[in-house]
Order: sequence, then C-alpha cells, then structure tokens
Amino acid sequence: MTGNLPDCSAFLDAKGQVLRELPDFARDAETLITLYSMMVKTRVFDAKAIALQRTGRLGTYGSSLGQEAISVGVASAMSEADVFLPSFREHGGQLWRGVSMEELLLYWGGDERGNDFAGPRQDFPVCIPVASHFPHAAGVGLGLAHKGTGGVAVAIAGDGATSKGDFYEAMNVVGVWELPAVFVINNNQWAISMPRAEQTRAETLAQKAVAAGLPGEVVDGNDVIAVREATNRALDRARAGQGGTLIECLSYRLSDHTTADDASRYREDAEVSRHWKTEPLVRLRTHLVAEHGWSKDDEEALLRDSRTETEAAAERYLAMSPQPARAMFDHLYATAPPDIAALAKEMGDG
Amino acid sequence: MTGNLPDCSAFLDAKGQVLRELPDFARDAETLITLYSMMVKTRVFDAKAIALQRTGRLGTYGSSLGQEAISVGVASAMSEADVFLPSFREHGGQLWRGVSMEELLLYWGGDERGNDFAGPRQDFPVCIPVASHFPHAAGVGLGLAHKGTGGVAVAIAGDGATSKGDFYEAMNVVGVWELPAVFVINNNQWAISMPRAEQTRAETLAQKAVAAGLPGEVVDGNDVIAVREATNRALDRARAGQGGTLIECLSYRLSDHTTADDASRYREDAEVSRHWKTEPLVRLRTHLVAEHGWSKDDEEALLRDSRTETEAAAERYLAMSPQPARAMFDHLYATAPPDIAALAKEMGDG
Amino acid sequence: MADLTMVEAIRMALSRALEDDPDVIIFGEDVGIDGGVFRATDGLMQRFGAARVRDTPLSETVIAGMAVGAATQGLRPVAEIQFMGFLYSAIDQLANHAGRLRNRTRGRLSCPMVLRAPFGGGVKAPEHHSESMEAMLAHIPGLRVIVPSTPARAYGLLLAAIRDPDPVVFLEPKRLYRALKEPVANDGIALTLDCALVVRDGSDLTIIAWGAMVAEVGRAADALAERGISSEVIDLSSLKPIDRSAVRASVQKTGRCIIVHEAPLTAGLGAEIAADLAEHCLTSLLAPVVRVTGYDTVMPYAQLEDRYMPDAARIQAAAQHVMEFA
Amino acid sequence: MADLTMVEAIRMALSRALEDDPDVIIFGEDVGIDGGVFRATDGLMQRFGAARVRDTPLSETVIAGMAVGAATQGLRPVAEIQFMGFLYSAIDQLANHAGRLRNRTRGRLSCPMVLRAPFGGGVKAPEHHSESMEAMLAHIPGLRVIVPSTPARAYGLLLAAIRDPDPVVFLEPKRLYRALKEPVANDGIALTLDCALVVRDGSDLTIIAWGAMVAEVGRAADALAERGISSEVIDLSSLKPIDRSAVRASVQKTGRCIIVHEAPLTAGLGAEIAADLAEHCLTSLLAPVVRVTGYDTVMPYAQLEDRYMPDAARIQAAAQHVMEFA
Ligand SMILES: Cc1ncc(C[n+]2csc(CCOP(=O)(O)OP(=O)(O)O)c2C)c(N)n1
Ligand SMILES: Cc1ncc(C[n+]2csc(CCOP(=O)(O)OP(=O)(O)O)c2C)c(N)n1
Ligand SMILES: [Mg+2]
Ligand SMILES: [Mg+2]
Repeated sequence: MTGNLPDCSAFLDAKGQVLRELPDFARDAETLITLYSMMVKTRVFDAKAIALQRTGRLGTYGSSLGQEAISVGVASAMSEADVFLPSFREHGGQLWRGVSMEELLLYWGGDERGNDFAGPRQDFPVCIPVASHFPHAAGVGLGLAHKGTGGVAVAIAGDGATSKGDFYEAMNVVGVWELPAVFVINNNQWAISMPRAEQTRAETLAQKAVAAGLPGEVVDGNDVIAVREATNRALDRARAGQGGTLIECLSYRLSDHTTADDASRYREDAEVSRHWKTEPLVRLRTHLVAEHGWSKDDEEALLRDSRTETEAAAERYLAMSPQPARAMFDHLYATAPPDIAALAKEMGDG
Repeated sequence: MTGNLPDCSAFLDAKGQVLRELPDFARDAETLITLYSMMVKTRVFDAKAIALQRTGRLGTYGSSLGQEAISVGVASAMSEADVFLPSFREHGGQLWRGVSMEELLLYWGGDERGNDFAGPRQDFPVCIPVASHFPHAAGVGLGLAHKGTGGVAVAIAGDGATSKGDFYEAMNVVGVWELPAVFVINNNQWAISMPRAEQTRAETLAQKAVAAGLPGEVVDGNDVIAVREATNRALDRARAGQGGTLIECLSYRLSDHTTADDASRYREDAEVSRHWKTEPLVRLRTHLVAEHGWSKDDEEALLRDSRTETEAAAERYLAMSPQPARAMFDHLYATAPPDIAALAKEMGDG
Repeated sequence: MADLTMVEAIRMALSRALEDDPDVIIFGEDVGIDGGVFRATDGLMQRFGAARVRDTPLSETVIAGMAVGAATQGLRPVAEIQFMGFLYSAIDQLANHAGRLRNRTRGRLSCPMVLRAPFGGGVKAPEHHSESMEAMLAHIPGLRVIVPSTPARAYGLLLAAIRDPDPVVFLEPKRLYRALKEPVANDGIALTLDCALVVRDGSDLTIIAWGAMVAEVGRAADALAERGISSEVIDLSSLKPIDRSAVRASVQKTGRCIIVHEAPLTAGLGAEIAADLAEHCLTSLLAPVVRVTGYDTVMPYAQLEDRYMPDAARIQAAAQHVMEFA
Repeated sequence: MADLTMVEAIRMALSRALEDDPDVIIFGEDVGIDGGVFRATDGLMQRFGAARVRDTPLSETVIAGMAVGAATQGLRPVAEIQFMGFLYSAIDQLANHAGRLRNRTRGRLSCPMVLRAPFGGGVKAPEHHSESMEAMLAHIPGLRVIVPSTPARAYGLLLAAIRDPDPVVFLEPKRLYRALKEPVANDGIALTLDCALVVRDGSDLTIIAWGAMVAEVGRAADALAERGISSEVIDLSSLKPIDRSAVRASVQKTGRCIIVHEAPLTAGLGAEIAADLAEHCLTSLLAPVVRVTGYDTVMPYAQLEDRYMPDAARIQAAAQHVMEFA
C-alpha cells in the first residue's frame, strides 16, 4: 500500500513552516494570495461539480481534491505564449489559464462547447485517453520552436500515464530534438485502484526522464511554491533552447477517482486521513496567516466569493440551452462533404 | 556522426588481448571454438543469403555482418527451456538455437514454412514490426513463471527499437511484475539511416532500464564472451526470481541495413572501415590461435565446412516445391469457419 | 437458476473458466481488488488469487501483447481493455501478431487469448468512452469478434471464447451490463461460436443487429407487429466470422433487410452484410437494404448521444420505408 | 512537362509544397538524408534543411501525435509512416485526436496534417510490408483518406491533401511507385479532394477500384472490350468521404458493378460501396454486385502474394459472371 510521501523538494512543510529560502515570487504577498485563492476556488468548484453530478446535472467528474497546488502552480508559472495540455484532473490549471467555470461545467456536462473556451484559445482541451497528449505536446513544442514564439508546451498527466508508451516516445523525441516542452506528472499515488508502487518498479517517476536523456526532478506537489518554482526553471530552460524537463509532483488523491468510482473498495480510510495532514491548502494558509497577515475575514471573504462565483457559473451552465442535434456535424470538417451537409440539413433544428 | 564505440565491459579487446579474468566457460577451448564456429557459420550464411537475394532467389534480407557475437553470445547462454524472441537480424542466435539454414532461407524467401522450425519449437519467429515482440516476451515470461518451468524469455532488438513505446511498456511490466525476461539490444549504431545519436538523447540505451526500475548494463557486443557472460548473469537473476534485465550490446552494422538499402547514401565509408577493426570474429580467432592452438588448417576446415553446409542448405531450399496457393488458408484458425474452408477448397491444389 | 444481469453473467463465466481451467488467467487495468470499473471481475482476485487475476500497469499495448506471449505458453489469458476507446493502442498487437501467429508459423504457435472490452454508447459516459469500432476489428484476418446481446448469451459466448484455440475479441455492450436480467445457469456450457441467432421469427423483413441494438430492434419489431409488419430479428453475435448463411436464409425468406448498428455508417459492419446480400441475395431483395446506424461523425458528447444512436423510432421508420418500397 | 514515376511526382509535390508554404514540414523515419526508403523525399532535406525535413526516432505513435500537435500551431506537417503495416500504432492518434480535434473544440483548434504511408502488395516485400487496411481508416470520423492511381493524380491529390485544413491520410500504392511514367507538370495545381474519377467510359458494367488495382482493372477492361463488354472504370481516389453520387450515377447507367481491392473481403471498403448500391441503386441493378478482393486471410508471404491479390483474370471472371447473370 502507498505509505507517506517521501521527502522531496519543498519550501513549505505540511505545517506551513518555511524550509528554505523562498524564491522571489513567494515573498510577494499578493502573488501568494492569488495562488491560494485559485486553489481555494478550485476546491470550491470541485465540490460544486460533484454536487451537480450527484443530482444528475453533470456527467462523470474527476475531482482534484488535494492536488490543487500542482496545476495551479504549473499554470501560474506559464506565460500567455505557452500552451497548456491538461489531463482530466487539472481544473485549477485550466481556471488559472482563463477557462471559465461555466466552460468547464459544459465540458463535464457533455457539451462540446465547453472546449471552445473564450480564454486561452491555444490551449488544448482535456485529454481523456491517458498520456496520448504527450505526443501533442512534443508537436506543439515543435510548432512553437518553428514559429520562434518563445512559447513552451506544458503537458500534465497522472502517475498512471507514465506507464504508457506515448509518454515515453514523446519524452524521447523531446529529448533528442531539444523541444520546448515540459512534462508534469501529478503523482497522486493512485491510478483508479492501482497504487503507485504497482504501476512501476521505478523508485521515482522523475527517474523515467533518464530514459530520454532529459532532466527529471521530484517536487512536493502539495507545495504550490515548489511546483511553481520547478516549473519556472523548466520553462526557463526550454525558452533558452535547452529542451525539455520532466517534473514529478508528489501529492495524493483525497477523493474517489471520479464520481463513478468508490475508492473504499481498494484503499484504507486511514491512508486517506493520513494524507489530509499534508494537503496543500492548509500549509499555504498557515503561512499567509503567519507571514502576510491573512485574517479570518480574508478567508471568509475568499470562500464567499469563490462560492458566489461558482454558483453563478453553475446557474449560467444550467440555464444554457443545449446544442441542436445537428451540431454534431458542425466542425467535423472545415467544409462539410455532401453527405455530412445532407445529414445536418436532414436533422433540422430539432 | 557515430564515432568509435565507448569503452565498455569486455574480456577480449579488439586485438584479442585478454583484459580481465575470463569466466569459466571462456577458459574451455571447446566452448570457445563452438562459439567461434557458429559466428563464422553465421557470416558465411549471411554472404550466401545476400548472393541469393542479388540473383533474385531470396527476398529482402538483413545481414548480421559484424554483430554475430551478440546473438550467438546470447543464445549460447540460454537453455532449452528458455524462449528466444528474435528481431530480424539475429540469424546466428536462431542457428545456435537449432533453426536450420534451410528454414531461415525459406522464411526470407517468402515462405511461411520457414517459421515452422523443427528446432526450438517454443521459440518465436522473427519479429518484423520493430519492438512489438517485447510485450510478447513479457507474456512469455509470465507464462513460464506461471508454469514454473524455470524458463526465461529472451528478446532481442536493435537500437532503433528502444524508441518504441512497446519496448518501454514491456520493460515496465517486467520490472513491476518481476517477470523472467531478458531484453537485449543489438546497438549496431544505426536504424536504417538514423545514427544512434539521433535516436535518443540518452547517453546509453542501457540506462533506459532506469525508467522501469530494472538493472541495465552495457557490454561490448563484439566480444562474444562478454555477451554470453552478461546474459548468463541476467538469466541467473531471472531464474532466481529476481526479474528482468536490459543488456545493451555495443556493436556496429558493417553491412547495409538490408539488401534493399544503400548505406553509402547516409554514412561515410571511413566510419565503416574504422569499425572493421573492432569486429567480433578476428579478436576471438586471435585469442584461439594464441591460447588454444587454433591453426590455419582448423580455420580453413571451419570455413570449408561452413560453406558446404550453407551450400547444401541453399540447394535444398531452392529445390523445395512451393506451397500450394490454398496453403494461405491453412492454420488461419485451428478450425476453418465455412467461408475459409470454402475458399481453400475452391482454390484447389493449383 | 439465478436471474442475472449481463455483467453478473460475465463474472460467472469468468469465474467458471478460472475454476475449470488452471491455465486461465485474467489481467487488465483495475480488474483486481477493484473488480473492474464495471465490476465484471468483482471478487475474482480475492477468490483466485493475485497470480491469476492481476492488475496491469496502464499500458494497453502491453495488455494485448502480453496476452499474445502468455497464450503461446499454454496459458489462456483473458485480458481486459477498460473501454473500447482505449483499444486502438492494442490494434497493432491484434493485427500484426494475434491474428497471424498460427498462420505464420504453420500452426506451430497459437494464440488462444480473449481480449474483452466494454463498448458502445447509451450510458452518458465521458468522451472516448462510448465508441463502437467493431468493424475495424472484424476486418483483421485471423481474429474472432463476438458481441453478446443478453446475459445468458454473454455467459455461453464468453466461455466459448475462452475455450477457443484462437484469439477472440469479446465486446461487451456496456449499456446492457445492468439493463436487464434473465435466468442464467452456471452449467459451464459454451455456446457455439461463429453463429448468428434468430431471436424472433418473422416473414416481412429481416432486421440484423448485435449487442445493445438487438433490444432496440426488439422494441421496434413490437411496434411494427402492431402495424401488421412481421419482422425476423437476427442477433449477429459473431461479427467475425459472419454467419452469412443464416443472414442469407432469412433474407431469402423475407426479401427485405435492415441492419442496425451504433458505429458510424461508412465502412461499418453493416456494409459487409448489405454487400453480401447485394452479391448473394440480389434476386430475393424486394426492397433496398437499409442501414440504420450512428452517423458519420464523431460520437457526440453525452448531451447529444441519444440523437446519435439508432433508436426504435429510426428503425421503425426504416422498416416502414422498406415495406412501402415499390 | 517531364515524364515522372509516381514516386517522382510525390517528391515533386512535396518539394512544391515546401517551396510554396513555409509552414509545411516533413518528418518521419529515414525521410532526411536517406530520402525515405522509397526515395519519396530524396534531396528534400538537403534543399530545405533539417529543420523542415527531419528524421524522427523510430516511434509511430509520436510521428502521428506530433503531427497533431504541430498542426494546431499553424504548421502543416506531412508525416510519413514507413509502411502501412506499421501504421497501427498511429491509429489511436488518428481516431482519438486527429479526426476529432476540430469537432470537439467547435472549430477552435484544427488539425491540417497529412499522414503518408506506402501500402499494398505486389513488390514481394517482407512480412508486414504489403498490407492494405484502408477500410479501418475510412471508418474513422473526421479523416480524409486518399489513394492516387497515377503519377499526375498523386501530384495533384497530395498538394490538395497538404493544403486541406483537415487531417488526411494519404496512402501510396507502392507497387505503382515506379511502375509507370506519365507527364506531370509542376504547376502547383491541386486536384479537388472528395471526388472519384471516371477513368474509362463504358456502358455494360461499372468497375470500381483505387490505387494499384486501377491499372489491373484497366487491363481487365481491355480484355473485356475485346469480348465486346464495355466497362466503365472508376478510380475512387477518395476513400473517405466516398463520392457516392459518382458511383451511383455510373451504376444507374450500367446496371452492373464490380468492386476491386487488395484488402481482405470482410469489412473491406468494397462493402461500403456495394452496400450503398444495395440501398440507393437497387432498382438499377441488373446483376449482383461482386467484390474481387484479397481473401479473408493473412496476407501471405512473397511466394504466394500473387495468388492473394486480385488480378486481371479474376476481375474478368467476375465481369463475365456479372454479365451472364440472368
Ligand atoms: C489509454 C487509457 N486507458 C485507460 C483509461 C481509463 N482510465 C481513466 S483514468 C485512469 C487512471 C489514470 O491514472 P493516473 O494517470 O494516475 O491519473 P489520475 O486519474 O490519478 O489523475 C484510467 C485507467 C484511459 N482514460 N485511457
Ligand atoms: C514499427 C516499425 N516501424 C518501422 C519499421 C521499418 N524498419 C525496419 S528496420 C528499421 C530500423 C530498425 O533499426 P534498429 O532497431 O536499430 O535495428 P537494426 O535494423 O539496426 O538491426 C525500420 C525503421 C518496422 N519494421 N517496424
Ligand atoms: Mg494518479
Ligand atoms: Mg540498429
């Protein structure tokens, strides 16, 4: 069974104590509050999404409970020119990048329009087939390098994803072509019912980078500062033409795999409880309170605002009229061949 | 471009000098002569196969020139209970295991009967889709372990094969399930026109084992003693229930990729010439001469015998009557469904 | 004889196979302690041990390829792909290896493996979880492709697939996993592979379907019967090889044929059946052979999937069209 | 206007595309200094530089997936799979991503990529080098699948594929690479995609084929003409989408149809065409629609491949059968 997390690079420990000199960005109260706020918002959004699913108003949904620091930390390090390629559990990163809650709900509610975000137009939609977006990230990196935009492709997936050949093949080409691409692993210790230890004999997932001649490192994925700092360094390397990096972020999936899963079938409550002690929000809050005067009122206001925003998004989502059936033919091709055009017409507006 | 080979574990250097204490088997003249003889025979067979191809009597053929020590070394370490899963360039290993020259010619001549060897009935036929037999080796290892035969699956493929996801996925499961499987890489520095350096940024191919938590090692693939010794150790580990190993054998493809290839399009003659100095036969011959009284007569007799055997096999191959066309339906299923049976019947014996 | 759902019947067949034959092993993602995401293997690891029912890493290529390798060593692997949308990575192993190992070695090696995968829509699953790409598999020489349509059929066909000496892809219509129950005896009796089943006798037209569509066709046939149209319904069951004589015999009798499947129209398996009729039953045909299928577009997300999949209404409309043809 | 072989015409189209559009890039195994194993990219790396014509590691999944990613960034990747037998590992990327990226993002992202692959038999290549599995690709929503049958068609269709804003699989009949020459102008003019081409007018029967089989059909048609049978020959060219109206129009005229392809019969693309006729042209059909195809078995090794593939004799026999049908 999965035990406690091994020691790894962190700036804040689980109790919010500063372990080593903070990077510049983490000495700025505003920055830290923004990071914290997005993590809280993500958690509030998660809860709402699950509630919607439980009441039949959303499809199967995978919560990011406990892993908010990873995708918020990663996304917060990225620039607009970069391209984010998320897996299905990185809601916080998508929100940070500018995808709206309403769009996320649309997607998880089973409506393609959720992928047509107004926000980061160049970002990829969620990738469901595990690890199959790593090759895209290599290609995006190739494209960005070719166009000389200075942008970097940043793909994120889970610990399970590291067992797929796609992950390996993509790392390999990123390595040998020195593509500007950063691969992040949200190692939440579980792939549905499969504990990390049974996924691979490798001691760390970061060490898999050795196979591609890439640098790989392990960071505490519950410390948003550590995640952002590691991502910063990886992005700098990529922008400097030094190629890709693999970052393993250690965290823990505090929730079921998705709303369709019942994790009590395969793991002990005690293990979950233990990991609640190291989750990412408390430590940052403690630090904010201790160092930056974060007050009870601030906290309550943040929660209230997050809930208001989430509720409003949910209401807009629920009020949206569905696409007409013929929308299934829209955008299949840039120009519909005769058969497709005929089908769309036949279906009418009903 | 690919330079000289890095230093790596060898017992005999290119000049046949003993570099370190020989393993027991390599102090036995008879064993060494058997190894040497099979390497010579393989080279003679290769030349004949190419001649047959050039005169339109064989299909596209990939020579193993310069890499004879690898598959002979590997196969010679294996027992009968083990299962060999070769790629398309490991004729020496197949011959050692008991596949006949005639069967090899049949296969490369485009006749399925070449895979129905009288010899090692459990061995796999040649695998053409690069690296796709590594998953088989994992499964064979699983089967052997399940049946408790003490057998080990031994798969071999080229440097290019290490870029395929199949290789990685298979290593990973071998690692985490501790399967009795040995993966050998014939790193002949080229994958068709792709030099090793452009295949991956990894410094060695052996280090790819790190990704699966497997031990990996680099040996001098031109030293049959080193190859056999490393394979012995890997097999021992596997038989002792300690799981798999990756062995990278450094060698050089002295020939074109296949008879359909023209390597002068993409590499310098000088590079090839340089590698002729380190090829595997000379060093062992020198050692045999110096230490075990191998004489000119012995050498000539060996060459004569090898040629006689090869010519006889080629004659038998050329004399074989082809399969009837309906043979294409044989063995599609254990029991032919009606359509297939009808097709076979319809085709008659013509 | 217990009333079982399809997923229970599948579990019973797997359990029976594990009991009867020590060479049967099961592996796939989450098939162990979790019992499979649909619970098809629930309790089997606990009962038969982790050496026989085993969770694999997240590697579809290896799941299929390891099954090939294990099958050559006398095991009978029953491997699971969690959803058909993730089976594409296994196609290389199916087409380049499983389907040809016996043929290319002239019978020396064989590949008695089963690859199970839930498939099809109708449960409002996330993207990539509702595909029906059985035609791609049915095109691969050397495979068998089986789809059950009821719990009892699932039990008997799965036992047959596991006992078959050649590779079988066993596709389970997830929409039916819990949709209905029927009595299923744990009698260890395998059904015969390669056979279609006439599930309803009729005289006016033949309707061919498989998997979840068989029930949909049944509903349509009921409605048609009320309007005096007598449908013969065939559950194709074996998608490869196709039981062509059963299909032809029915169409020769009725003179009309509709084929129903969830997969997209173009190059779907319905085409093969219609083509077979256009060659072998042309003179019997009183009306066009009509296919009622998923449309030639990407399977839409949950909100529109009902509008994508054939339903009784579309089947009835096609039947009406065929009956009125003159 | 030079007389070119098909492989030369392909090279000229690639070269033209690289000249005309700085966003066009080429990658694949051995496409660089070696110029591709069939020399389709010979000299292109030398001329356009290694940043635009680039050898990939031996990774088909990444070749296809990297093309998807690069295509979203405004590049026009023309990626090569060395032989169709190694394309299976790319199917996941084609089906789960390339074919649906535009649709699933409601047009926000698109995938203007071309995946080239030599396919088909007839050159006595080793095992796994002679497959024709185009039907599997034609079943995937959102793709285009194109097969040229002559050098000039290859030039114009490849340019069209590269300029198309959506993913195209471009399958090159390797048997034709050097089989014949024809004048091909480097005029930069793309042919229209999605269209079949009537390559021979006739009145007694329609014969439909693509790729290398078009020439084989031509030989059969010559022989049939000597016996007074007039064949209309259609080069399907676009396997997805199918130009159904062209096929139907011809069969409505001739009343008879034969379809020829190298791929195995069952669930091959011929089925789709026959099925379309069985639905839409039934009353025009004077005879069964006959498919002359590869057999439903593994492509045999070189010694027997001639006996596997359709040839003029088999096509003639089928035509005779269809003409004599009453
Ligand atoms: C290729 C593929 N195989 C199987 C699945 C089904 N599946 C969805 S999530 C999942 C586990 C993923 O685990 P991990 O990569 O650790 O990500 P996490 O869910 O923990 O975020 C599986 C097996 C899938 N989506 N894609
Ligand atoms: C999956 C796959 N892709 C492409 C090919 C075509 N091909 C045959 S051999 C080869 C190069 C193999 O290089 P390597 O693995 O180093 O083996 P070597 O030929 O050097 O022994 C390629 C690309 C193939 N057989 N299989
Ligand atoms: Mg995980
Ligand atoms: Mg090599």
